[in-house]
Amino acid sequence: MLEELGTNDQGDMIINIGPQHPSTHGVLHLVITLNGETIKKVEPHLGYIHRSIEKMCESLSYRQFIYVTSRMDYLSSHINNHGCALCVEKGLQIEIPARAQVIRVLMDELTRLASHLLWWGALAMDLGAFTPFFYSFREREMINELMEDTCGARLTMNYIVPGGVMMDLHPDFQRKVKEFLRLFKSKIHEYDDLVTGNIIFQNRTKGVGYISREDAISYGCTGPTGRGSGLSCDIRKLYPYEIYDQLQFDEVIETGGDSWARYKVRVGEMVQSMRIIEQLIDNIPEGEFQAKTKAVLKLPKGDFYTRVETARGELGVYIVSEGGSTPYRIKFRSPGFSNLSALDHMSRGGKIGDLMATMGTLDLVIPDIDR
Amino acid sequence: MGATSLLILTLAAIVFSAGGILVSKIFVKGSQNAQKGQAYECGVPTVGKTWLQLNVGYYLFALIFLIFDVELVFLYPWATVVKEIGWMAFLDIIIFFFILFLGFLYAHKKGALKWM
Amino acid sequence: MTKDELKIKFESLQEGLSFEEGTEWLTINVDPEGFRNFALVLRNNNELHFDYLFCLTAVDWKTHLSVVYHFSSTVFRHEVVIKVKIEKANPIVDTVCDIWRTAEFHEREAYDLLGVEFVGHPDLRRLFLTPDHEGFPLRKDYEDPINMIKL
Amino acid sequence: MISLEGLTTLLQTWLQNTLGEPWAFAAESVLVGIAAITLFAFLGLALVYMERKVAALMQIRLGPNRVGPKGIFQTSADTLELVMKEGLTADGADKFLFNLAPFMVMIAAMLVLAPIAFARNFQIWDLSIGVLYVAAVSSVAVIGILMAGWSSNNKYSLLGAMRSAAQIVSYELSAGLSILAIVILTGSLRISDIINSQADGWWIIKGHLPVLIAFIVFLIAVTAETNRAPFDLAEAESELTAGFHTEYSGMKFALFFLAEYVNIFIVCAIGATLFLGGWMPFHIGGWDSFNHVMDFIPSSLWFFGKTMFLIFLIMWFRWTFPRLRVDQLLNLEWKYLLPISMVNLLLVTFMAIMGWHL
Amino acid sequence: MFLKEYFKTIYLTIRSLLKGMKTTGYYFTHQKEIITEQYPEVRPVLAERFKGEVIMPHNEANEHSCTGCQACEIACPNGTIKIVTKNEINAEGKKKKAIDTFVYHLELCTMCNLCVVACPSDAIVMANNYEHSVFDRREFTKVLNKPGSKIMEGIE
Repeated sequence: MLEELGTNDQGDMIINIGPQHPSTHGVLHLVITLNGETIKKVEPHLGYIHRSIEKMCESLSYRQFIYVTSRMDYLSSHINNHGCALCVEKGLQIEIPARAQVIRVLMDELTRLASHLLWWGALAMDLGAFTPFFYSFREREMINELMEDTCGARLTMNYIVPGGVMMDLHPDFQRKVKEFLRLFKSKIHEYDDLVTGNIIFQNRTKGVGYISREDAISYGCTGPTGRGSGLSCDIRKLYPYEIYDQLQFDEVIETGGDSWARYKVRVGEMVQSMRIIEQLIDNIPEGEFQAKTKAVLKLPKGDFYTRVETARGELGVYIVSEGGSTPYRIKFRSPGFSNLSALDHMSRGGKIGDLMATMGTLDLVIPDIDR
Repeated sequence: MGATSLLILTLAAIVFSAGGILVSKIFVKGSQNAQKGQAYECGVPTVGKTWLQLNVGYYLFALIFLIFDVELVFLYPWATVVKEIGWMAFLDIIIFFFILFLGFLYAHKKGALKWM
Repeated sequence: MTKDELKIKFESLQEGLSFEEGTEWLTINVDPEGFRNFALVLRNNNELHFDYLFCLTAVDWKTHLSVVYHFSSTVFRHEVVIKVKIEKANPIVDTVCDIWRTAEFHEREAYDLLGVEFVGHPDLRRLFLTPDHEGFPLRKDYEDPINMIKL
Repeated sequence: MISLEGLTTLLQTWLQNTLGEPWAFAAESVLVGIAAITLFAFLGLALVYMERKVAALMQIRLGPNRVGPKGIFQTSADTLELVMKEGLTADGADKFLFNLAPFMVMIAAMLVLAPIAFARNFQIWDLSIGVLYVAAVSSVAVIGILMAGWSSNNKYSLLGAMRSAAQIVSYELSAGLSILAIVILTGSLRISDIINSQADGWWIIKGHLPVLIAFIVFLIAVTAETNRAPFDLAEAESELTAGFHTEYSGMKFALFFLAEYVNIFIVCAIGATLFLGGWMPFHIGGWDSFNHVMDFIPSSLWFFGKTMFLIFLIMWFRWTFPRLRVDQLLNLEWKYLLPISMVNLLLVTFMAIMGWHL
Repeated sequence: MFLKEYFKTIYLTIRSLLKGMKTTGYYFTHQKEIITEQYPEVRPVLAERFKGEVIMPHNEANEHSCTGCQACEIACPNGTIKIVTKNEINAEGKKKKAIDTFVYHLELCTMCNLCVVACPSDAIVMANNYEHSVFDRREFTKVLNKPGSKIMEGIE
């Protein structure tokens, strides 16, 4: 074992980044092999917060297990819930009321916006600029308050139930969303001035953490990571769910494959999310927010797989049902897990500082990887 | 005050630092356990020795710095008398910088200025 | 290709495939012996071009294990599900991590949690659990008196 | 505000009259020592408080506001906390060097105080090679940092120390070259001469573009030399957790922390002295009545005002920019700052010989 | 050509850096933009739907509307709720199931709202209280029905 020696025969230094490290955003543990400051190998060690959500779900009913999935990718908890609900609904073949669909999509996009805002601040912080973090949190706070108004919680909302959403929208929701959009648009130039246009930031990200399109497919990179490499992988466009096929929005694709491309994809996605919200906010149909469902849900025997686009990429929910009231086996194909597997490939040959930029633009959320 | 001031300032620095450390030594009653003595490596025990052979690239900077800084020291006496000497000093410095620049180019071409 | 077209294509490629009925995507049951060659066909056949392995997992069916692969093509946008049935006593299946790089982590996860041994995997170790952990938590007969709480 | 002007001469005469020559010298020495320590402690508290307030306001926060009015005693409370903390030494560390390093850094910081003119006639030692002395002594600090990083037996510390050594020695060059620009214009290395040469206007105004360029280069170089963001690679917390002082805790850490802020003060004081006239009030050659009004403001106020302005600039950099990567940092020095300051030096020489400066 | 590129880079660099400094400088000088909330003095305004803890509202006559149907207990994913029932004889002399104690484990609760949704008689609701810290964790185990409380008339 080379790790036990602290060095290998070529005199390379083996150093731990994490589990308690300021830039791993949680308890990711990377063992990196350095030659000078050049990275030769990155090996993730996982499992520090593995809670075996898949096993937990096996003993929870189809209504109950959805809330657990909020704790996977806590930054897009609503979208995780959405994926699970869609899978259950696919099994039960329930029609979702139009109002519930619109509400779900609106909340999805707000969640995505909040997640990307946090990512933006955290990335800048990883690269040494502290101030942008506070600016992005100011805007994110507004979204959290919107969520709190309607769902009663800020992060793990548990707003989605099979068949619709748990509660109707708050009466102030539309007004507050419009107010948020107006404020956000007036502040967005600061994002360009502080980070996007900053020459140091550009130099830190351009050409860093490169992954080609072929490798991105092979490594299963999805979401902004895949789209930064020119891979069209937006589930909302490719396999539209809910009302995404009726909406006008662009799939942001950059061909650079480096951290800068991934950065631009995410920033572009923020704009697209705003576009979706703007389209929907005045057109929320009246009607029921929840379809009538039985008290105890029982999925028919078989396999069900749904995919949704979380803020980090493609989330797959795979339910194997034996016909009972609890799932027989659940597998979550989490986007972070596949994206992390490409980290070694991306960061080889770079400096330690590059690793931070690569990790930052992969937007790793550790509970999503560990589940 | 003259050169004695250096002695006084050095003493002041030592008194200040040692005083602070002593005060904290007096006040703090530490406990001892095995974990306290471990080096910090993100919560994982450090394995192996830290004092490795480092890449020679790190030391190249020191060497290049040495060369350039010695040249820089030569410039100080020159700088004080530029205005008195006039154009001759200007010619001197151009020749001096030309040689320095050649050395700089050489170091650059050899890749000595690249970080490892 | 649609599901039916894929089925016809697969039937023309290999005799005696067993298809599962009533599924959203074409589901094929494959034996562990022939799986690797079949996987190579999936990846390299120009009309199939399944270059994207988007989910790899295993299911414990008490009597046996089945490893489930979800493939998709980024060119043709069609999907196929491959299920490989393996014995519980001898859970061996060939690795595909040299064909789809993402399988490297997913196979380690399946090994860690379900005990499926992937032959030819370069680094088949525990991923989430500690190296000295005993048992495979996602198997149905797994018991952990300390950490499992029954509600 | 009591002016510090001439305080030294007054004191000296009074002491000599009352105590006699040898005792007066001893008393003076003690006074200087005490003054230096007080200044150190005060600078540490004040600058850390200022940094936190500046950071807070730029980050739309309030900053410290609980301990004392507007939180001004927050840093004192923090110091107390650091004093009460146990100083740990890692098992594998080289104990002698580990304990020596904070002293080295502190001594280096303290020694640079000697030639700084805080006000008119308020200077510890006006030595004839003042500027060269500053350049020489300020680079001693890097030895302390290297010692700290090397002796900690910690991989992050080692990398941090290596980075910081390469960084400081590189930026030393362009800082030195931009200081030379002023030396050429003044024709003297003595600090008091440099300040007096700015009696009819500060160099940054009199020296036109070349001095402005030298000033900017100086500012960038000293930011890097004091390990401040965006050049804080030696302690880049997102990469090396805390860099060279990862293993330090309690009072020893506090000394590093203090030395960092005192170093900032010193380099800014040097910058203010060289480019902004030190304690010299804002004078415009020929406007005697205007100059006279300016003289009413005490010289110590001018000095500290200018220094604080430069410190504020450096803090502003820190809270705005992302950190450079280590190879980009060296690229900046070797590809941009060094050639520019070399060419700039030629320009200044040319200007000085032609007598184009005012 | 090389020199032109060189100076252009310098110009663009300085411009982009100054832009950033302008933004932070703006906030430095505009203190009205500060968003710090000074928590203990200034209490946050909570959303009315904010999920802080589960409570059981009682009316003036110390009556609640919980029938003891255990729907919430079944709906809860964490075993947060335990209902102990007893048989009560009502005015007409019939035996009727009623709650004895409604035990709520706050330390297990994830505020998922499933119990409130499941409740057929709207006996439990989510309250806004969020300051739950106590010195003894046993205090997290709460009994929601008040002592001596009864079920409201007309609720089945």
